[in-house]
Amino acid sequence: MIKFEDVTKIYPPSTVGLERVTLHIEKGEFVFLVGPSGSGKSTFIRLLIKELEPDRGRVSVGGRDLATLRRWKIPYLRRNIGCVFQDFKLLPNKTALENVMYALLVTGNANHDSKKKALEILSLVGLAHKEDSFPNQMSGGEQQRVSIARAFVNHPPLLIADEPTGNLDPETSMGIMQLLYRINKTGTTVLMATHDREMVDRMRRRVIALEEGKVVRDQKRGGYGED
Amino acid sequence: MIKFEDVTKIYPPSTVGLERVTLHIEKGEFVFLVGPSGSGKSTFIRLLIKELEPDRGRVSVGGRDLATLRRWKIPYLRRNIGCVFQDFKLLPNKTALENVMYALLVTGNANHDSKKKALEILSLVGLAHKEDSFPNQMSGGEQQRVSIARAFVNHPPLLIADEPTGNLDPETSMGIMQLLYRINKTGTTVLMATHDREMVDRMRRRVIALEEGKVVRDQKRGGYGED
Amino acid sequence: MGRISFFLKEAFGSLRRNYFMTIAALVTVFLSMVVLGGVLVFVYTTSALLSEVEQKVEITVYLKTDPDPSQEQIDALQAEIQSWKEVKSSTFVSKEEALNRLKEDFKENPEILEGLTGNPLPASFEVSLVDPKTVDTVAARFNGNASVDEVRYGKEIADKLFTFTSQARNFLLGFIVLLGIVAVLLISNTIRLSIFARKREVEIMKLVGATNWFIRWPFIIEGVTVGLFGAVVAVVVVLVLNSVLIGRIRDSLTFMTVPLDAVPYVSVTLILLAVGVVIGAAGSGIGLRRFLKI
Amino acid sequence: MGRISFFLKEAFGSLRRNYFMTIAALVTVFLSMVVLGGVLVFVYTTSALLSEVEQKVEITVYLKTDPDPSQEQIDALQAEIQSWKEVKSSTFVSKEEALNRLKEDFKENPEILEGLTGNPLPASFEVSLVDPKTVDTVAARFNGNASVDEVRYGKEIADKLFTFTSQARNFLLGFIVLLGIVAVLLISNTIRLSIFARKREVEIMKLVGATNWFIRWPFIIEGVTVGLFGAVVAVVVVLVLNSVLIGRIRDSLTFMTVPLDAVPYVSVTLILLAVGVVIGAAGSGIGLRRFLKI
Ligand SMILES: Nc1ncnc2c1ncn2[C@@H]1O[C@H](COP(=O)(O)OP(=O)(O)OP(=O)(O)O)[C@@H](O)[C@H]1O
Ligand SMILES: Nc1ncnc2c1ncn2[C@@H]1O[C@H](COP(=O)(O)OP(=O)(O)OP(=O)(O)O)[C@@H](O)[C@H]1O
Ligand SMILES: [Mg+2]
Ligand SMILES: [Mg+2]
Repeated sequence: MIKFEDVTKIYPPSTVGLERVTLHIEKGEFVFLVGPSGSGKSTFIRLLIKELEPDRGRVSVGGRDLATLRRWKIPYLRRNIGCVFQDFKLLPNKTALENVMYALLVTGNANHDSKKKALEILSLVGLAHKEDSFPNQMSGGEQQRVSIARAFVNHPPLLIADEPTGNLDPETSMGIMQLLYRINKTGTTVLMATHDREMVDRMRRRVIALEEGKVVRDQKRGGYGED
Repeated sequence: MIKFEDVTKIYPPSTVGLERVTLHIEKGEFVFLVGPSGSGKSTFIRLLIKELEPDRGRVSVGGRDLATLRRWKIPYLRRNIGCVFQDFKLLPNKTALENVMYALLVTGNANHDSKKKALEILSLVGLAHKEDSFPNQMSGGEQQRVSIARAFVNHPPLLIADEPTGNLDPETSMGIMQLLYRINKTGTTVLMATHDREMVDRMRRRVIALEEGKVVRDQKRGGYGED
Repeated sequence: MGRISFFLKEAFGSLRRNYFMTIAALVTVFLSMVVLGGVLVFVYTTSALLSEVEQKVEITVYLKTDPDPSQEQIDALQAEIQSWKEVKSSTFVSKEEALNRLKEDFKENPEILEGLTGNPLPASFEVSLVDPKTVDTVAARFNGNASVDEVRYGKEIADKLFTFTSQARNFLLGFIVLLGIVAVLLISNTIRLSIFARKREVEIMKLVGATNWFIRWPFIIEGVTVGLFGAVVAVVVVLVLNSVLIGRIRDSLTFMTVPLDAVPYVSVTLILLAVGVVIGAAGSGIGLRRFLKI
Repeated sequence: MGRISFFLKEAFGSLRRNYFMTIAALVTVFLSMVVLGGVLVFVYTTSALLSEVEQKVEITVYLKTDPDPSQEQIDALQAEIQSWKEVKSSTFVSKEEALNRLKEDFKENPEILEGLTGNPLPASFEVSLVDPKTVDTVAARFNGNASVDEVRYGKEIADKLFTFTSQARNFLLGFIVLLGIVAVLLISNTIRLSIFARKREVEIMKLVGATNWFIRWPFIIEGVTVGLFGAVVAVVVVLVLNSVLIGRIRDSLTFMTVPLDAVPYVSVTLILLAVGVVIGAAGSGIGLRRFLKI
């Protein structure tokens, strides 16, 4: 599903984002991406949706080399990757419901149940009562859950989440994790950057640890820290 | 230091932010504010810096009733409250260093060592090397730490932090907590909204738990969940 | 929900929610258009006045006096003159009428004409032209005509006048073009500024998989709406102001026929509306470009 | 670091970092100012032309003919006329000169004047005035003068002309005022838009304890800089264009003295600069207000 081959990303002038990262994530895997603050987790994710271009090496998603992907095809790539952004990236002038629906509408084949679908997903993350709230009328955790709902709603084959529980209490986090787990069970590949030690330790899934842009650990059934 | 008397805040039209909250925080205390997402933690904090006005009841800080505080005196109140915002609130057109210095400069009596002071605080949160980076050139955790540095730099008598470790790995979080602990030791009152169960359970300080805007628990030496 | 209705809903929702920027853009469009429209009207009116002045250029054709031409010759000449398509009208001034005019001129000092015996004045044709610029050509046609003694049309004055009016017209045209460019720049500038304020929004749309056109359409509809609406209000203001002002000016200008119908309302309206719509659409489309690159 | 130097550093840093908005604001200021300045120059020039036309109003004072006044009487009258402060100049036209002019007029038909014996024409004074509007008063002074037969100054034409010129002046003044308002609105509109884009920034500043004036000063300095700079460039463009255009127009307008010095460069410059600075400062200050309320 995801293939990084010797990928290096340097932010000008010389900040290392990622350095010589080579890894492979199979379809259907559930992967935690961990590492201290500033270790390159978000950079990894931004390369996957071609928000950034690598300086060296090759990134491919679903068998497609992103370097050779034509500009006009990028939106189609992104529709197949649900992404929860670390800073939520909600549209400020749209309500919770409209934000979630937007991800359905961009595909063009949105039909009459797109609203129903979006509402379903919003209840799933516990925000049915906030459908008409604008982002600046919601708490941090609520915004984060809208971002999660938007990433899910399309049932994309690849789901990426950048610290999706950073603003959530443990109980709500658990709920979200169970949701991710169920989604993964249906065959969706899930990649999640997180700092939640408890969660990683409990799930015992593949853990990729970054440090200063380099992969320092890649464990099939790992914990947050070294075992 | 902080006194809430029967404070209610309703967001129009009818969302409960806080409901009939009465509590008292002494000078020098270290208080955790916990509760599920959307329970009113940020609302509590926004009332303290008079970003919001309560619909009913009285909020006072340092013996001063905020309702009677004249508009032009609000900046002076805020200078005495260091605040780490949940969404960081960094100035996008200023570097990390400039953001931290800004909190010194607003007081007007900034002198030549304001730059030195700001740099010191930045190293304290592990960001000495990022002094010239703009917010959009930093990782989520780095931005959060700049926000923390800015809140500290004035040595305010009251320090408020709204989920200051949501985007930080456990190690860095621990560092920040130790910093807050040391600051509290020097007499500064610290109020921290958080979802970090591990941290709350380990520190064993006063815990105020909110739920749907109401105080449901106020324990002298509590843990994240009910004991 | 069809695509078009979605885009329309998006556009109007956004105009409402970003009402501050909508108003700012509307104000800019309106003001630029009022100035542009006002000047258009002014130029049209002035240009009509210039034509009026040019119409004063007439050819006076003096007939021979010794002997005077016969009535047949006069009729033949008149018929010929009126057959020329350059000629708007021609008036025959008989010898008697010429004398009467002279007497009128000297009614304060009739002594001067006392000694006059007979009528030494020639008859003449006063020829006015459809296009005064053809004066040279028309005048030349009388050369060698047996009944014609002399052709006068103030060649020097006419030439100077035409240089002046053509310069004035060039100047006015230049002014309009310049002002048109200014209006276009001002409006597109404002539209781009208001798009700039929504830069983040556009980037987010791209990141969740919207194609460029999916993002662009609502913005273009917004631009067109603002451009059209601002232009409509401006047209109304300009035309109302114009009819009020023209009325007043006409009252004070009794010695000159001010051509009230000189302003082609329809074309002024169309020009303003077209500028509004095109700049609205283009401003949005082009303003977006840099933010769509993500 | 002193306060003022901090504010200056803030302002210029921000102008640089928000270069897109800086350029947009500069363009708006520049364009509005060029139009305003261009029209100012146009109005000054036109107004000077109107004065030129008004100067053509002269009083012709015909002296009695039967008998003609003596040389002493003429001298006395001339002295008196020239002593009036309203009078710019007066020319004496003797009987002989009057006859010569008449002969010149009729050189094509000398027959008309053939019968003339003696010189029936009156001598006259042609009086031009400092301020043509005083024509009524001055003309009235000749009433009852023993040597004067008749005073003519085309009262009707003069009155009409003055109504026209004063209407035209009012119109031009109205145009300038309107355009001034438009320029002010356009500029402050753009400045407010660019502040709007920085709304969040301002709110953050307030939340970390900045006073309103601490936030305001850098914005005001930015506004003044943009206003001043845009105005300076506009002034240069307007004055250069003006001197080029005036040269061309003068060449084509040989029958009328175009007053090249009519445009008071200094006051045009000062007006534009003042408008730029004031609107820049006020636009920033007022635009901020709503975001400072937090
Ligand atoms: N746009 C940018 N320009 C320059 N440097 C950047 C930029 N974005 C990120 N960086 C730097 O690249 C490094 C990796 O950043 P990244 O955002 O990938 O970290 P992260 O692992 O997501 O951290 P966190 O857990 O704090 O979110 C950091 O040192 C950061 O400062
Ligand atoms: N500006 C607003 N307008 C309307 N409702 C609001 C607004 N801000 C917050 N709310 C609502 O008030 C409630 C309390 O919000 P608050 O931000 O205080 O929660 P919180 O405890 O900080 O949550 P989190 O842990 O997710 O940050 C939530 O239901 C939220 O949706
Ligand atoms: Mg990150
Ligand atoms: Mg909160």
